Amino acid sequence: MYIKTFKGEDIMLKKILFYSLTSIFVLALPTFAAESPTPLTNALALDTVWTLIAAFLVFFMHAGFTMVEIGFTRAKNAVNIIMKNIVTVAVGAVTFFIVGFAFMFGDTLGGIIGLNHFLLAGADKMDFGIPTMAFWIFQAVFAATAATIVSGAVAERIKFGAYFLLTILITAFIYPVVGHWIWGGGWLGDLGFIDFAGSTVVHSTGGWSALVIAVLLGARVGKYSPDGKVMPIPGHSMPLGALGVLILWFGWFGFNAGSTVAGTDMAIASIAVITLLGGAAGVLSTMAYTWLRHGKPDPSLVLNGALAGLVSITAGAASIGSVGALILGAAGGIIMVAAVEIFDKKIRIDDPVGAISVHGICGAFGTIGVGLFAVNGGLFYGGGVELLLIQLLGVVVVFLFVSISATAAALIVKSLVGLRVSEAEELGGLDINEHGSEAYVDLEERIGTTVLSMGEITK
Amino acid sequence: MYIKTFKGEDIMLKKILFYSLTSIFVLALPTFAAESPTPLTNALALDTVWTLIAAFLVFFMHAGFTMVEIGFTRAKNAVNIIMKNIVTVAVGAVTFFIVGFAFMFGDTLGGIIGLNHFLLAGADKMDFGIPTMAFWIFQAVFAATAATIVSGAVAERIKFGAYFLLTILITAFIYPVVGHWIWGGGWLGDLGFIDFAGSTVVHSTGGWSALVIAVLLGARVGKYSPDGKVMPIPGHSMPLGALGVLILWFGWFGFNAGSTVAGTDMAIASIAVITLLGGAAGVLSTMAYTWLRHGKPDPSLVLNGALAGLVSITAGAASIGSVGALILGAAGGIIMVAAVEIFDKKIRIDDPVGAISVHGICGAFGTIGVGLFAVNGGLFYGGGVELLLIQLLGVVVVFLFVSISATAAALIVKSLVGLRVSEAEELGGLDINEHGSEAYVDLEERIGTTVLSMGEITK
Amino acid sequence: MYIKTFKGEDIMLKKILFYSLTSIFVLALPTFAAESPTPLTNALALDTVWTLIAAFLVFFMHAGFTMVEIGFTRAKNAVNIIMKNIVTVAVGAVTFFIVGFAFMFGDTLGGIIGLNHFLLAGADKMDFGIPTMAFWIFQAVFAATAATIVSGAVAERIKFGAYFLLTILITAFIYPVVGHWIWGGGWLGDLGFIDFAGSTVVHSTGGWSALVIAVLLGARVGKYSPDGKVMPIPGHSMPLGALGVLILWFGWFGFNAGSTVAGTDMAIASIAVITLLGGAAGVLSTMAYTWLRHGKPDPSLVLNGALAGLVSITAGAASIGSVGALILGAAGGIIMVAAVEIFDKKIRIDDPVGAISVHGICGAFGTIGVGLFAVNGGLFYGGGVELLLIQLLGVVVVFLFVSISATAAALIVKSLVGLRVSEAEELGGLDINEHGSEAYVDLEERIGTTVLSMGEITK
Amino acid sequence: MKKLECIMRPAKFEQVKEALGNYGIKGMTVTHVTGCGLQQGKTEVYRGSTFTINLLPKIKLELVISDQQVEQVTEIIKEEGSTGEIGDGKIFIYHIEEAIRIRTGEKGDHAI
Amino acid sequence: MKKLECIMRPAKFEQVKEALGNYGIKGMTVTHVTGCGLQQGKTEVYRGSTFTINLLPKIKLELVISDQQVEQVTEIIKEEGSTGEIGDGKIFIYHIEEAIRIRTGEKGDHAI
Amino acid sequence: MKKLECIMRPAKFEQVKEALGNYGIKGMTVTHVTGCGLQQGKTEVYRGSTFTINLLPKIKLELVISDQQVEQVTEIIKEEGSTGEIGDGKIFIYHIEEAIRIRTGEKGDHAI
Ligand SMILES: Nc1ncnc2c1ncn2[C@@H]1O[C@H](COP(=O)(O)OP(=O)(O)O)[C@@H](O)[C@H]1O
Ligand SMILES: Nc1ncnc2c1ncn2[C@@H]1O[C@H](COP(=O)(O)OP(=O)(O)O)[C@@H](O)[C@H]1O
Ligand SMILES: Nc1ncnc2c1ncn2[C@@H]1O[C@H](COP(=O)(O)OP(=O)(O)O)[C@@H](O)[C@H]1O
Repeated sequence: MYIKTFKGEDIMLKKILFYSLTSIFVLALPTFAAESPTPLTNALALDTVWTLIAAFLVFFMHAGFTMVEIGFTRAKNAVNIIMKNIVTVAVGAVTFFIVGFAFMFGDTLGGIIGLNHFLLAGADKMDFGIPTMAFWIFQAVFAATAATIVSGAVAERIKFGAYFLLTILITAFIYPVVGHWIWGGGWLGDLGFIDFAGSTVVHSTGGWSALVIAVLLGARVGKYSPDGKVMPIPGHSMPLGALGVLILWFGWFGFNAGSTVAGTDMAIASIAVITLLGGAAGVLSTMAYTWLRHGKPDPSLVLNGALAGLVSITAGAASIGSVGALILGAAGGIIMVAAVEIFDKKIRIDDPVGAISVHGICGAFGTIGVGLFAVNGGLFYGGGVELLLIQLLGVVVVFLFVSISATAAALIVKSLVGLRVSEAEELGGLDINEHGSEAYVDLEERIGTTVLSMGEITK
Repeated sequence: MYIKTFKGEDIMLKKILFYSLTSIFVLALPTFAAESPTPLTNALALDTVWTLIAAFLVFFMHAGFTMVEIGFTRAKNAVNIIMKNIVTVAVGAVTFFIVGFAFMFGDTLGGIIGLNHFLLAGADKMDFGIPTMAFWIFQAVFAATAATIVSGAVAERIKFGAYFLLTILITAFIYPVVGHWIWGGGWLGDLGFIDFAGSTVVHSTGGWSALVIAVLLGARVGKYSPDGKVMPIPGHSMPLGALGVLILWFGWFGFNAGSTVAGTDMAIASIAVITLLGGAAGVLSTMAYTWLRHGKPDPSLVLNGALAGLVSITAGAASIGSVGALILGAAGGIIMVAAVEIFDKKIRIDDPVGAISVHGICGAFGTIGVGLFAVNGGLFYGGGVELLLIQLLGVVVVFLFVSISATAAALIVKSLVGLRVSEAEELGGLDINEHGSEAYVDLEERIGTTVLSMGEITK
Repeated sequence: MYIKTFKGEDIMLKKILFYSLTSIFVLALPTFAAESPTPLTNALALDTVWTLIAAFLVFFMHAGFTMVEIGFTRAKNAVNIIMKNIVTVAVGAVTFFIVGFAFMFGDTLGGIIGLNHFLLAGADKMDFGIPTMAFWIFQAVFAATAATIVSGAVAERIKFGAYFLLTILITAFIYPVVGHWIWGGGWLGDLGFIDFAGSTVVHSTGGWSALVIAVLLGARVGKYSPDGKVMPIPGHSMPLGALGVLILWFGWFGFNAGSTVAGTDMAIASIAVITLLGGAAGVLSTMAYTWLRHGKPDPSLVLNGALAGLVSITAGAASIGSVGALILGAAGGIIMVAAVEIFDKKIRIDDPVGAISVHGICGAFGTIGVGLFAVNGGLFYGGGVELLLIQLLGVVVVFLFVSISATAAALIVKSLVGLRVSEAEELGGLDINEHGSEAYVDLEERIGTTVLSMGEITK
Repeated sequence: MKKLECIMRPAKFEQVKEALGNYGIKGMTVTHVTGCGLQQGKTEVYRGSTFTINLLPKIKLELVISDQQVEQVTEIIKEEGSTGEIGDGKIFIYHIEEAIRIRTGEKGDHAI
Repeated sequence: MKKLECIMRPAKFEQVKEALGNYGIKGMTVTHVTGCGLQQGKTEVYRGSTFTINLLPKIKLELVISDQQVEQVTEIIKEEGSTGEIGDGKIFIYHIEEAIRIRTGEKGDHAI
Repeated sequence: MKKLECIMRPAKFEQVKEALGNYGIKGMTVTHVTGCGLQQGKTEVYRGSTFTINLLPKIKLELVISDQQVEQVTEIIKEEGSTGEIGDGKIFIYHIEEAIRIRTGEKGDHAI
């Protein structure tokens, strides 16, 4: 997240901002429009429009996450996936409104956490170069994204109530604290740590939370056979999974290029290009690597490969060049495949959609990659190791903080409501047991006439 | 729909507009670009860009409606749903081009209806602050949206031909008249009635049309058992339904924030925030309410809850604050659940997707809510009852006008082609009987080799 | 593709461009933002934002193509369709980065081909009115679109490896050469040939490539019975097909209106309107025509009708009027239906999704249509036959070039890896044979508990 | 013991099931099948080609009952399952040697 | 009357059906089943793990015919349904006690 | 030869299959069916209405075996397929007149 300020124009801009923002929040009716436009108001408007459109695209990524997770899990849990994802958006928005924004962007307490502007009180006076509301919505959909990453890794066995509480804790506290350190005026950002659009803030935070919660949950029934073999549990709809990946990539253009929060910042063009090339490289490297290893290109991993490439260039989207994007994206794809295998077969953490590998591992990799490939300061561009070390430090510290705080959160939730459904519920499917619902009631009977055996209304 | 004018700059702006628009429509080749940009032309361009992008998002809502309706109905009618929705877009665009726009935005005849600019004749000289074409496309996709709401409520039993004719009548006449009253210079708007982005104009108009046509059609075969029990008829794909809801929410950002038809109007930021919070509140209230009532959060209603929340804040998106959005959205969710139950079990109107409750009831509620929560003029903000009474008046009058005119339209169509398919056709499915087609031919045979039993070509 | 230049401001603009672009590509950190905005920088920024958003929309069309192709083919090949489409995006982006852009927009060699700026070397100094990177990404997603058209026509029988190589050749050479002739400073553009957003450059190029490769491949097993009857092979999911069409239409607004590469060019409004009306006319004419012919509106053709209408107005989107769009769109729909029938039953070329008819035939038709309906220079607007003849010439020449070069490409690929899978592989499905994967593993077992019979891990 | 295998119209299944339940039959197994016979297939159109699908969806209802129930059960099925139009389906009756309840190992009429 | 239950390759079904139709058999019931036997399963790969699916898709074709048709019908199925490779499937023959047409109540050979 | 038709819990299928494999049975045919019996249906809620689905998913496993295998095979199925709770399912045993291998025309015990 890069925040622009019109240097040398501060006074005038602030006046305009104050005027227009006051009118919005106090009168809640647009009066600004009646003024004649000036270059400054136009630039402000364009920055606002850009940020909002980017926020809409990031919002749409939730449809992508939902489809990916549905596609890569079994049909008996599809409704549960839907519920988790739509509730994540809702919880993310509301929680970030109430406390998250305050912890993340409030005035810093020693670089650790923000502590004012709860409920956005007084937030309209803050200066983000665009109306606070535009800045806020972009941040709010980011917060929900970090939380939704967890959903995939814990799929098919977590209690809905537990997931609900965890989502509150992640969007209210864990994500905002990491965000404060890096984007909100905290200590890591001050050190010079670069995470442009959130490889660490969003993806690693989500990924490491997913990691520890998946560990605490344990593997799905049937994932590891009694004699220790790995039993693949294929997802039930590759078409929905693929749709999800393409929606995510589409939304990622908003995620990355929107992180300028300024449409007048011409870096948006190269950021968009890097987003295209990074994802493309991830696709191609995964395809090539699995083709070589298994004799056939593995579709489920190629789809993940696009995401791995994207996560890997997200931190550096404004600092690296096209070739750097190709290299990081391609490496990210291969690292993801290796990570999936290691988690699956060695460490034996069951992650149905590969969220830990894609978001956690590639998020860390992409962040470190900035230290290597940043045109300005990266090791490979003659920038020495300083940036690299800062990046490494950030990755490690965020890993420690997130894994500890998410473990704490999960243990609290466990003690309150329990984390995991019973084995019988898991076998029968979360849809029927957690929601009294099924994803595809009529499919088999599709040419039948009345729905078969709906039985008695009992209530 | 709020239309901005650059006061005090009218002459210059109009000159520019005239110049640029003339060049577009007469020469149809851009010459404007050759001029040097000024703050005014830039503001104009940004407003145009914003409105167009918003129109694209609203267009995309049709994909959302299609998926929601497919998901919540049976597989044997999925193709029919597709046909109805895609034809609605097409009919809406063409009809609104030929007559709808004229009735809605033509010069008013006593505040009741517009009567010139048919086929957009002379429309390029109209001043909407942006090129008429940009304004028109935004309005055209709105018109189609109002019509498509009907599609869900009448699903699984209406004749395709009847639906086709009804869509023409709604987009050509019913919607434009309501639109004229409120947005087109008509009497309700003049009274001070506030419906920023269409809780009444779009959603209630669609919802009340849906209501009367659903009543005339009667319930689907099997919906009410001979001994009077309600037989739920579950939809066949919750994943597609969920995708639809998320697409709709995504498009709603364009629907609401685009209704400024001005990207230079900084209210767009808070409108977007309200759109996020309203939907989120609808999700959470529906989840909580159904959880309490049934012991499990009901997914089919939670998905509707997002839409109910969104409809409920659409009228007031530019007048209410964040907290108002949370309250209205949450209340909308609960009202929708109650309405679904009342229509289903008490009044016994069969509405497969809940369109009447979501769009009709919550549309009315959201409109009335402006009278309560408008920061400027709302009862709860010390504005007295005046606005509230105007809002109530508008809701009632629109209900009366739409229900009467839609009834008339439906009776005309009934006398021409009949409204409902035969019972045998309904049992066999509209897909096969109305379109000679099936939605999922190959699904069961999916690992088979040739399609089984395609039989003889008879023609 | 219409490229704007600020005439009379060239020097200043170039200075700004040079400054800002240098800063982006050399420093890769935005410094431009620190300057105060001027009308010129604002216009530049708005043009960039517009082009990028349009590029994102065109990118999203790949989700549309994927869904259309999945929907209209059999379930046993769905994973293969996914792989082809996602790899097309990736290959398109990377190839166009390495050589495609150079061939298309490099300095022309006699109007035939561009020959510098490989790997975008020195491309930042080129003047497209917006940062080269913004221009490039818009072009890159176009290139991938042309290639992806082929995917549908060759579906269910082409070897994945062969498709992969063909995609490289099309995006690296065939498409860029045609693009150079028309948009890149080549001879056809110089002659006055008008193809605003690519009816010929993108759609016909894709369509004619599809044509010759489909011929070389031959029909799918079972498409023509031994006694010569046409056996329809219905697709397995109309809902996904419909979703794809609506996504494509949504993306098409970016495709067409974005082709101004300038948001300050007020023609974008009428281009968007024409895109809405053209698609709508295609839907309605196809519906009416199939209704009359078969007694029922044919859903699979109506969905194609939207695309046919869109392709038919793409060349003339900036030259024709609303009525021209309605006529061209409607005619395109009917021509498409006729073409599908002729290819299917007369010429007997098997094209599972109708890509040749929709993109090839309607692309040619739309291009010729400009010669008839261009407000400026079209035959029906009193412009004489000159433009019409130029358009005809372009259509013929592009047909010859593409069909010859795509044939050559296909023969090369055939000699390297073979084009078509074995009959046994085709019968068993490409998913299992080319990718060791299935699209819907769990669907039948969806309420079962563990996935049935996953058997032993063999590796 | 006998097994009755009824191939029937999906639209009639619910009614038959209810009647059997009222009669006292509780256990049954149901499969979605397709069948052809005298009943005409469905005519469909796809991308301009008209064709007939002649395998139509049917429900196969399997009931294992004791010998003395056979007559009444077939009566019920005929009564409730027929529309009088071609395509109503068939009842096939088999002899069954043994029925075993997996849970308890009970055999014969006690198992069903 | 006999019931023939043929487990066969989906790819051969169409051909068998046509041959049976030519022979004069019109009625049949078809079910999608999966089966295993001597035929090797399919090897798949998912997220890097290779595994074998050993239940393969088959078509179950059920024909109720009169005793004298049995020989010829089995011949036709063997003829048209075999590829010569493992996995062609089986024909199982049962005795059937009665067949009833639901629509008319006709019994025995008249019902089929 | 006998045919065993087992209606069983989907959740137990894998275990039964493995045990049968170990015993030496290789061939079997599997169908997804739904059934009702003593076992309670599932309660669902849809748009505010609560209702019961009383056809539950089951697996139908068909095995054609020689007469002497019947006892042991039923034992295995009872052993591995039961949870002790209502809904474990049934085994129905039929006499089968003939089995033919389509590929080779082999008959009887050689065909299975
Ligand atoms: N000889 C047969 N063997 C097996 N199934 C049959 C046979 N004849 C008919 N069927 C099944 O019965 C269904 C209905 O038969 P049909 O001849 O169409 O009508 P009806 O039962 O009214 O005479 C068929 O769709 C098929 O599934
Ligand atoms: N003993 C059996 N009982 C029931 N079905 C069987 C039996 N043996 C084989 N089948 C069915 O027949 C199919 C083909 O058998 P298989 O042994 O693979 O090939 P083939 O019939 O050529 O010997 C199997 O997939 C299974 O559905
Ligand atoms: N008489 C019957 N005829 C056919 N199938 C039956 C019969 N009784 C039970 N079944 C099948 O067996 C399954 C289990 O039966 P159920 O009575 O629920 O439990 P249990 O076998 O433990 O007594 C049912 O779902 C149904 O598929």
